[in-house]
Amino acid sequence: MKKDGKKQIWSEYQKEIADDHFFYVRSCIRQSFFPGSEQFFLHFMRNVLGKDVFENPSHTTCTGIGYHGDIVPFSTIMTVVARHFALMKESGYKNIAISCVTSFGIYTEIIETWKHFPQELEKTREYLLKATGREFDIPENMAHTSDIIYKFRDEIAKMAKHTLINAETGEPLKVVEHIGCHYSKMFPRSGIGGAEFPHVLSGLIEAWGGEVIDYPERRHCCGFGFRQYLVQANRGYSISNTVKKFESMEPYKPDLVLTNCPGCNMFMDKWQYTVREMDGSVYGANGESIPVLTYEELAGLVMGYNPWDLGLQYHMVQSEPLLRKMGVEYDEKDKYRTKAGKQMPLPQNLLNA
Amino acid sequence: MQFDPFVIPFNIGLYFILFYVVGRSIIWFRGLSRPDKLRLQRGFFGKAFGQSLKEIFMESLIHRKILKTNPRLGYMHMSLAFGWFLLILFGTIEADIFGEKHLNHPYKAIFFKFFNPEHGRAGFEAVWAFLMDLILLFILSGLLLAVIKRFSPKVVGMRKSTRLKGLDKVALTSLWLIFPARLIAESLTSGAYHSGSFLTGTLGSWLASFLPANDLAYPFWWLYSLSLGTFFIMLPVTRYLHIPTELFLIFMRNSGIRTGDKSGSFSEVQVYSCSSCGICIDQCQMNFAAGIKNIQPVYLMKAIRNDEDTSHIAYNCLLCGRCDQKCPVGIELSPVRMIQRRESSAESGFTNIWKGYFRKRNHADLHEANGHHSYGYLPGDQSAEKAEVLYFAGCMTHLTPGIIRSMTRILDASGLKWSFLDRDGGACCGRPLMLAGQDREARELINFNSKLIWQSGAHTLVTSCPICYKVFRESYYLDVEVFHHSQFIKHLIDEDIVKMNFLNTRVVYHTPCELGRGSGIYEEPKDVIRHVAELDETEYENENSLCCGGSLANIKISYSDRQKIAVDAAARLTASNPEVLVTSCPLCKKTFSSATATKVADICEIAAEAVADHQLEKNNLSETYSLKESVDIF
Amino acid sequence: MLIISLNLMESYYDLLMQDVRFEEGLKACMNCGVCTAICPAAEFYHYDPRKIADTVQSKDNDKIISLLKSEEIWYCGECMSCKLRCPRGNTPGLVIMALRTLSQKLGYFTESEKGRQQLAIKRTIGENIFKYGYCVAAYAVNPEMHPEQGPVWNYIIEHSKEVYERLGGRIDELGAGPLRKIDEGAKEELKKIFDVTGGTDFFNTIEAHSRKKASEMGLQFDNNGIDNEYFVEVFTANNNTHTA
Amino acid sequence: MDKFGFTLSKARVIDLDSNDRSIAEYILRNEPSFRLCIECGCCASTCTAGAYTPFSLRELQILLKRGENEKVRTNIGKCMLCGKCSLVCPRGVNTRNIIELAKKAFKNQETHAI
Amino acid sequence: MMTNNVIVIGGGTAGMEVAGQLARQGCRVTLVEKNQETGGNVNNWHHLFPDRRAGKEVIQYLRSQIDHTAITLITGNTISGLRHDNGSFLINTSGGDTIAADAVVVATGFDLFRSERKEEYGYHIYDNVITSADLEEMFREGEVRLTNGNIPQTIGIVHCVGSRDEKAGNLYCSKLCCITAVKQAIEITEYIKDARVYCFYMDMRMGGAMYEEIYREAQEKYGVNFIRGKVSEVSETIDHKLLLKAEDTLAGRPVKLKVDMIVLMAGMEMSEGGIEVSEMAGLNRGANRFFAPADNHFGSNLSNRKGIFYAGSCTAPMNITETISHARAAAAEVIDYLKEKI
Repeated sequence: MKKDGKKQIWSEYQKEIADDHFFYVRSCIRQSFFPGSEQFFLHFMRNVLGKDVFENPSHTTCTGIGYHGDIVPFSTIMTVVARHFALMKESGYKNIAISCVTSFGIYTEIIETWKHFPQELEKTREYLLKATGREFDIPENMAHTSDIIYKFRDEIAKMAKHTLINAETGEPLKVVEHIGCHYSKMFPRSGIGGAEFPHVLSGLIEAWGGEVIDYPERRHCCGFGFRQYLVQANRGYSISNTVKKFESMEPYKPDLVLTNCPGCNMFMDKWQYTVREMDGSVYGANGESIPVLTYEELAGLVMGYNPWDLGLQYHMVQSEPLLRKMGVEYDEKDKYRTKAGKQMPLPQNLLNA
Repeated sequence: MQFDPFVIPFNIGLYFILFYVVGRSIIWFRGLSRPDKLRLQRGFFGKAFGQSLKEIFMESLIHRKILKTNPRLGYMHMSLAFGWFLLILFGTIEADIFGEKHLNHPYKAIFFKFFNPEHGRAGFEAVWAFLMDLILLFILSGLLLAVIKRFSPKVVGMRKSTRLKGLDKVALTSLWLIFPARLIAESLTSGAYHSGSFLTGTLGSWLASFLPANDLAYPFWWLYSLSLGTFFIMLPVTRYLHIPTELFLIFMRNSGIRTGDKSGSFSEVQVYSCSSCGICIDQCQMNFAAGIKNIQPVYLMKAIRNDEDTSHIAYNCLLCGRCDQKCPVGIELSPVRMIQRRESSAESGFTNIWKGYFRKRNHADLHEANGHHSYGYLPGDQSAEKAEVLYFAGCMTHLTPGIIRSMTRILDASGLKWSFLDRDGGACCGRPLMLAGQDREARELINFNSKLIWQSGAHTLVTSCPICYKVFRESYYLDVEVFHHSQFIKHLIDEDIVKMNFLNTRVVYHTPCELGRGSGIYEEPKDVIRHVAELDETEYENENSLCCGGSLANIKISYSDRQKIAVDAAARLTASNPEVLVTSCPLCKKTFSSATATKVADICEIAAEAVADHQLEKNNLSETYSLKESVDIF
Repeated sequence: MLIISLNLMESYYDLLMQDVRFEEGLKACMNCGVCTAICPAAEFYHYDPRKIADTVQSKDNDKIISLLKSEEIWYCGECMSCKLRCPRGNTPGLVIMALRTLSQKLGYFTESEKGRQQLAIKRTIGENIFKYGYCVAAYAVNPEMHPEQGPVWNYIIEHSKEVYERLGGRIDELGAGPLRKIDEGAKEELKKIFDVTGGTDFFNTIEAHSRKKASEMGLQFDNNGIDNEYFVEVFTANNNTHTA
Repeated sequence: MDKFGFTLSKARVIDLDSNDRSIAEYILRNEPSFRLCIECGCCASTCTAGAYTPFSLRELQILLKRGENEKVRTNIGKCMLCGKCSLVCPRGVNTRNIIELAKKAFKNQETHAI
Repeated sequence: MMTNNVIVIGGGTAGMEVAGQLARQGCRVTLVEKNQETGGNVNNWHHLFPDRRAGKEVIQYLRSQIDHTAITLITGNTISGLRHDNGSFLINTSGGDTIAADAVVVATGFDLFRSERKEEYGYHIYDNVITSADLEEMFREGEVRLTNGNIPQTIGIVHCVGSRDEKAGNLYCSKLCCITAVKQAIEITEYIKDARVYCFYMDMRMGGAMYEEIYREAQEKYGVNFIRGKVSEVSETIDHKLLLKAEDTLAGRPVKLKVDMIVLMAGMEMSEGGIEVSEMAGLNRGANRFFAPADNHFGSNLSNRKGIFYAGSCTAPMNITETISHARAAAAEVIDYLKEKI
């Protein structure tokens, strides 16, 4: 494997990322399953870097999951997104920071559609006006929150308390990155490093001392497939595709899976449990499952935040093996405590626990 | 009594072969089906007996057929067979007359000279000795030819001589030694005793003039006896078994026994009756047009006798039947080959035991043959339109729309109420599967088509394809008269149902294998052609007709070899530069079309061309299947 | 009735062309198969996006109708990997989305097991949008319907208040923050957008055709909620003919 | 199944590395013209059996070459050996021998290895 | 006997042929080539289809063509300026000379598609993903080896790399890659006994004389496998093999295959040099970026500017035979033009 070829590609796919003043839109899945991630992102941006990240309370879902579940018409979702642009305009922002890859894909697709089919843009303006009396501008700069972390990866590296180096062996940790199809497969220019060798996560891993694993099924979908997961009868598709990825990465003995998209994160975490229940397969080294973290969670760990405040304990795959390798000291007792410090009952049969 | 140890080898051989032949004959007889047993008994004690004797004399001794096709080769076989026969006959008589007593042991006759060295000096004795020398000379001349043939076949007018296996070589050597040994032995003895006639006497006295004849004679008598003994003992495991077997075959055949579709005594007797004369090789187009020289019947028979895997040979044959016509022993070569196809797929048939001196049957369920089959998809509810005349074009005809158009024109012109059974392409007739030895699979298709034909209520079934024609006639249970379209057109002409003009075209006719040798239809097509065009003779008429090379019967042959055969056949047929090469088979038509510059047409196409237009107007019919829509005009 | 009149009036291809996603998604397919090669659905379902594109571009009405009624248009997972690779700039994924939309508009989706599932998605995700302003919200992911989420999910739902509180979640509270309650005004606007843009009609079409199908299949059907026979049927039924 | 309401699916991908191509190799050894097919589909379009049932020699031969034998095993017997395919083949492929060899190979495979 | 000055831009097959022809017709020719040696792309080809003639032979022939007193050869130079004043052209070379000419023949040829632009194939990223040109290089060195020195046993050949591909920016068919693939597949099996070669194609475009026959031979005699489907992606496995993914469109199923080496059939593109010249001289180019001839049927050598002519693959992908014919036609056009001029 030759690095230069990839560097060449990365240099060709660099995108402009605003430096400050972001209009922040949340992810249905990220906030439900990894709320610590969004929490950390905002904290990091506002309190550590002192940036202005504004969240308008009345922004809603982008209805993307409904759209890709084929129950929400295109013109409807275009108008919903337009409403978010309107809120942004009203709050006086021009840069949008999106916390969800599905949303990010939707926003990109819609803006591209408006470019190719101006009549759709006009229709949307009318719809929005008719429905809400609002007007909107198309954002000047659009970034997925991982793009922003990527932008500040070296700052994080400078502040790092831990690196992705195995504390015992001194070897770099083997990290598998999973980008999420809708980040750049539809519009390679919209993603850092393009679609074939995206750099948005591998950049973080390198900057923080880890080794990126390029395995055959790296580019394959996590298996979400929207309706293929949303309806129980279809979930065989979803898990089978995830298993395909895990079987492909297994021989590389990865220490960690790092994800870009909240959905992917959920599946690569939860399906490890389900498939073990189904046929006993475990894909990590020495009989352990592979921890799956969001980029915010990993950044938090690197910067030395308490893993339990990041919410790592609420993944199906517990991250202790990783924490030990990274040399993160954590308080077992603190793991399941309330904000007020009250001890909660312990959850049963989690992986790696 | 006169005896000498050197006769022992001969005696052993003689008794061995006598017992063997009797034993084997009994086994074969018991292997026959009951009806065949009765046939044979009737044949043996009936008038067929005389017929058989005559045939044995003409064929097994004189070798008339070979003489006809190839005099030199015929003479060779005759001199050996007939000559040897005479030698034994006259030798026995000689021993009987001049011997010490009557009814001598056979060896006395064979080695007469040894025991009666003085014999033949003068008088009647001398005449007889002269006769014996003459016969010996006759044999030796044949032997000489045989030796030459072995080393340069051309001399006896053969393109190729058959290849030999080890045992055959031993037997052949011993056979070749017999008569020279006898010549030398007799001559030396004669030389020593100043007896012998023009051959042995002369040679003997000359040898004696410089050799110790008396001492030398004895070893040669040993050699003579030994070679005879060896030959007899080797006989059952060599091709020379054909000598006794052929007699048995002739009786069976004349008693009306036929090959049938499973291997049994008769097919086996035929296999052993093959004298490997190699005439089939010369007849085979795959040999002389495509240079394929290892699949002809003679090799198939040998492979069967030697228990070799016959599937490659068995399937690599056009089954044109040219060899059947010419086999001097009259073996039903193609039927035997068909048995091999059926049984090779079923891994059934016979195998050798006891070093090949005997054989046993392996029982394999023929129904297990070629498992993966199923025509269950054929629609059970399909039904045929009512009609008087049913036209079945056949698969191949669907690749030659010209034939369909012409038959439509002719049938319309006939004004008969007809229907086109496979207008939209029907199921195959089943013949190709049969040719591949898969009768049971074929049966499924036959049942499917039979049902449709019965439903139509037709009294006449016309097909354009000789392949279909043959199977309709032989393997379908139908209540209709089956016509090949050439016959049907002749019928229309004879009955004056359709008027045809005479086209001034000079044509030659190619008889398709399945129609000619396959179904015995030679003349009707020619009559039709003569009615509408000027027919030239070719060198390849009737039984002697060629195969176009396209035959469905050969599953192994490559496209390029087919092409070679087609080009060669077309060239031979169009030697007289006719305007049209007419055939009466869609497959022949398609094959020849790509093999010659001469226009190729099916018989029905020239007939249709000859149909006067007013014929169609008379029945106010267009060149469509209009009749089916119109009402019954009768 | 609708179907017949459409047959007479215009081709289904033209109907599809009214969807910009279709116009964007299908220029001219040369059947190279790059899409199928990496398609997660083709990997496990009897599905071939190349064939779909080829069928549609044939403009053959009958073929398109049978597609609209087929199982196969519902196999795609909309990962859009096909868009990345197509050398002709097509996006089979978008073609599928257009087909699915039309199939639902015409009510053909209830002809196939996979198509009928649209009701389940509408009743879950669709209802969430109006009820909470989210497609997916923690409190709407019922562990019983999602055993694959594992024990951790049961735990989180059981102790959702404490769990989310520590991680900054603000369940049932207005104002910014994760899992916050979305104010009625915003939800009202969302609803209006659906009314204006035909989203609501689309929901109703799905409901109407599903109700019709339910009675055909003789299954009990409620106008809302998920505990009625028809919902359970479409949510769980799998005749196992979809995969190898 | 019961616990989750779904199961893992079998991959449809043709895996040329693990597929069993012994049948195809057997045919290649005995009928070299098997190599010559250019998948034009003439055989399938003229096929007598094809008029009644979805039977495509073009497809079956490609499946054989890829080692996807099961579909061939269950369908090869539908052929009626009528021979039209070999007449229309532009590459002179000896189609009927391929079919017969395939049948034989499958039969052998059931009894003993080839 | 007129003596006119003609400048030929590009010392590849077309340029050398046209220069030779013109010189023999009595013109003074200046031949400008950007590289140090003449011959252009043919220099990279060890053997040529259909008859496997050595590329060297063609070069030798062409060099003999331009071995003429009336030809001035300037190598290692590009054109830095081209202007037209009263009836003659003034051309500046990067070397600083200025040459006057009555006519200009543009023979800037083609560049091979930069295969790294098809990122999904991992050229310059995965070891043992090489291009058709790299393979010719190996042939020239006399052995086909992997980066680790081993002999490849399974080889995948990918057709249409950078051709017929919107994502690569080329809608056209480069026309020579199919036959090159077949030629190289045969050569590989000759170099490596019982190597398994798989060609992944969209259509086998065997238009030229003897092409189809060679294709047939590759199947029949060399047992090359042909799978109809464009390769979608290539990835490296842990054992340093390459995993190919495509659809076997004739089976209607996805197909995957591990190989030791992948050869990319890089297409042909308008050369960088040609684009510079077109900008300098204001010459029209088609949507495919090649020079657009004045007329596709009767004027394939004529440009939109009087006195400037095209020769060879700067107007469209061409094989050597076509290039040489096109160059000769160009010479004829130039002569006609010069005659009229006087």
